[in-house]
Amino acid sequence: MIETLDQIFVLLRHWLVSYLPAAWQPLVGVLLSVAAIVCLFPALFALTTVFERKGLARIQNRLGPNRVGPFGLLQPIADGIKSLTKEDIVPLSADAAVHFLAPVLLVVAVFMGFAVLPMGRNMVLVDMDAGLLFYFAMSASTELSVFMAGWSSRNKYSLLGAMRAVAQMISYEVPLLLSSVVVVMMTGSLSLTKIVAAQSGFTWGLPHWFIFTPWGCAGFVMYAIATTAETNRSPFDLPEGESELVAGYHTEYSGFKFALFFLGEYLAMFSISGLGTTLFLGGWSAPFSFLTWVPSWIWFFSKLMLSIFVFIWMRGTLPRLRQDQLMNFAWKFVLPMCLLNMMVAALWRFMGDGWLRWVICSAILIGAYAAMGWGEMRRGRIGPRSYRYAE
Amino acid sequence: MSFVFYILAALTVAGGLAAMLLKNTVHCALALTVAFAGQALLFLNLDAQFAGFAQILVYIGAVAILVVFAILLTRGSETPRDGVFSGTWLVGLVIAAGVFAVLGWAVIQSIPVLPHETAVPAVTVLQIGNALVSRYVLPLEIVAVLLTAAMIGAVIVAMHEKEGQK
Amino acid sequence: MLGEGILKGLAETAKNFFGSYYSTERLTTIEYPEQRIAPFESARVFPFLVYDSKNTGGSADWEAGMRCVACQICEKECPPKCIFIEKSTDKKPDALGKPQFYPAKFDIDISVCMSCQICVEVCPFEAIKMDTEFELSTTDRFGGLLLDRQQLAKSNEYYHQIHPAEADAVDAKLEAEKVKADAKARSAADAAAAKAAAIAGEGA
Amino acid sequence: MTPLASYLLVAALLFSIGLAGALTRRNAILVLIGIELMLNAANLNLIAFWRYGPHPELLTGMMFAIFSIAVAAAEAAVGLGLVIQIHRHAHTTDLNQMNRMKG
Repeated sequence: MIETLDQIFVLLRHWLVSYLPAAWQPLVGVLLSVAAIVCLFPALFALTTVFERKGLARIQNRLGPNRVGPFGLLQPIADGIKSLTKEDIVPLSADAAVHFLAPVLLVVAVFMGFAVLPMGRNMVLVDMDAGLLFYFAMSASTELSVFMAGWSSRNKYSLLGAMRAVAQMISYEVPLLLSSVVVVMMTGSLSLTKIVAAQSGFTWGLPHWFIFTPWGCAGFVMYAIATTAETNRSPFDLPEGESELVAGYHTEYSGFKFALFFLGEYLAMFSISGLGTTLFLGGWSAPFSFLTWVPSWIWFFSKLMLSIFVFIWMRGTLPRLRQDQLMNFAWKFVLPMCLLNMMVAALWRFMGDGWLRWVICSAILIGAYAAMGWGEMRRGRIGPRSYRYAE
Repeated sequence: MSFVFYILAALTVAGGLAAMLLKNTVHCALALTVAFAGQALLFLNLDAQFAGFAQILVYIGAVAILVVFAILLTRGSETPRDGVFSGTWLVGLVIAAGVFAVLGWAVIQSIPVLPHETAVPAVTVLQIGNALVSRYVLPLEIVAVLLTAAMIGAVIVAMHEKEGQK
Repeated sequence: MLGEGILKGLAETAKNFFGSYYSTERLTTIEYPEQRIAPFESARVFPFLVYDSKNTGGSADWEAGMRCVACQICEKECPPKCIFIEKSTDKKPDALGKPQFYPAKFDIDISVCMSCQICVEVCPFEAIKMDTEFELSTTDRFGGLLLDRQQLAKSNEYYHQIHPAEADAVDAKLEAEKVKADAKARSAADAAAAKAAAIAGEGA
Repeated sequence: MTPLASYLLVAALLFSIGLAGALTRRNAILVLIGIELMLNAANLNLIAFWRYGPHPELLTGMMFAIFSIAVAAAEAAVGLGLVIQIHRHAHTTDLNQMNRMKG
């Protein structure tokens, strides 16, 4: 029974496909999975928008949307209808073809990333040998559509926002890759299913997730910072800083195309959270040995939603960075820490079992972190801000 | 299988042609990414997964963006007044056509001796990685040095000169 | 330590997030159409005309009890010029029994009114006061908020309801004026009577 | 399966397009794009020969292509940096106007 529940989607697909002639079965099976992904994640996106608004409201001691449907849960439907029926405005001087292609390509590229994410036991669309590389290749190609959107609008705010977004995504892609490389170093594989398999098993009821190792924990923190910047979320949301750039690269988009950008941003958030879950949080495996009976896909999606919650929480807390602070942070703090983390991971790998490697690896990472923070603070680069005119 | 190849080849060649023929420089860069993507798909068609994804990651994710940045930094998106092709375009075209003729002739002449299809090589990423750090370790190190040098060089070349140093 | 401030901030927002679910002190939002706050004593929105129902014998005849005498001061003083008054040609006895003009027409365009309360300040007859009614939405774009004197007229009791303290003061003042006027009338009547008597005496 | 000759012809065509572009365009950046296309054509040849060669498990062609991709990225970075510097100096990217050796 529990086995069936765990594999319910796989069995469902088998059952549906079994009515077809054998020659069609693989193709239709893949199409069914694609359809499931294409339906599920936008639905999750719709729910997330309303939860994000409610969560942010609660953080600011407000109520949030509560008018449409029970607890405002039907708000995304109302928003969807609104954006679908809105007039689709293309600026007169815009490059119409590129302007149209940009949101479409963005969403397509983001959707491609879901193909390699294992969302449960046996639940992966393509179990690719180079899955992680594929994922990063796809996420790298979203940058170009952001640029296309900004450039084709013929609006200086759009162009500025796009240039900022592209510069930011390029800079933070380096730490993103380097923080993921530690996992590849330890598992010796780029296949995401193998990475999940490497984190299975329990010691004293606790799982073997990579986040519970010194290098994994540091890598996860770096990964979280890089993903926040990569998806243009607050506090790194200066590509769309409303106060200075109107809305960044999607200023000139309206109606359904704007909704596509919105969708793309949230889908990128889902997929990159899913990847982080897979790399550091054990993918679909249970957090305690006595909870292994819960279906694997429930674990994957609860971890996913937990990371989305952290995204929202950070958005409700942190103010936006300045461009120079952003770049300094990427190149002068996150990147060196990632490189150090790679070395620590190598050290861990070759020190063998025992408590010594725990002590040494943790000491190196914490020491480097503290020293870097102390040095930066002494030079006055970071720390409490002073205001010239206020107070 | 062959059908897929023709589509991809057409995509690649069309992207390349557009990149070289269009007036607007940014359009050229975007067409170039189409050519790169087509090429990556051709790599996948040749069962070279790793090379295909590396192609997308490096060319579409980095080189195309670099080109686009360079175009915007040099105000290249404004169409020049006196045409996009140089005065000696005919000579260039003839040379290129000649090169193509020679290459094509060579390929067609060698069709009988070209190797025919073999079984799909079962190459995993693990094998590629092992090869990189065993048999090809020296080229790998040299590439690493080259990339570092190129990075430093690019930064120094593109950096603003300080006003006081002039 | 680096990142300490971020953690502090996250803790603060988490406190707000969970706190807003059980602490009403944090969640101060009032969901307006369902929940309302009681109007404040000092709330002032748009002007209305007061009429007395007392001197008409309790009947709610707004026309007879209207305090306005169409002096047109408010019309002159109104900064956005949203009051339009047409004086009557005949006179009617007012609350004091004195024959006075009355407004044959008294219109206020509420959509133009800026709630400055100058009309109330300048009115010597305590006839125009500020209302607390603010839900004035209407489907008629042009005429919907152009209120005539019947729509503007509201009883003194209503005035007592919305601004009790102020209405009491106004009533006391009017009462005093009335007493004074009565006394004056009486003394005038007495004097007239005395004069008449004197004249009569002289005549006799 | 497509014969090797088709891949070689596509690569030759791509190479010629890149060459023609590099020889005829005025904009320095587009000349660089042409060179990139030529490098890509070479990569396609390498991969095709690796796939059809007698010993694909030795990965020679694949490795060559991967190194070539890395070198091309470096070349693009330095080349575009140079173009930007020239533009800063001469205020043009038109190769026909860059005919002075004096700064």
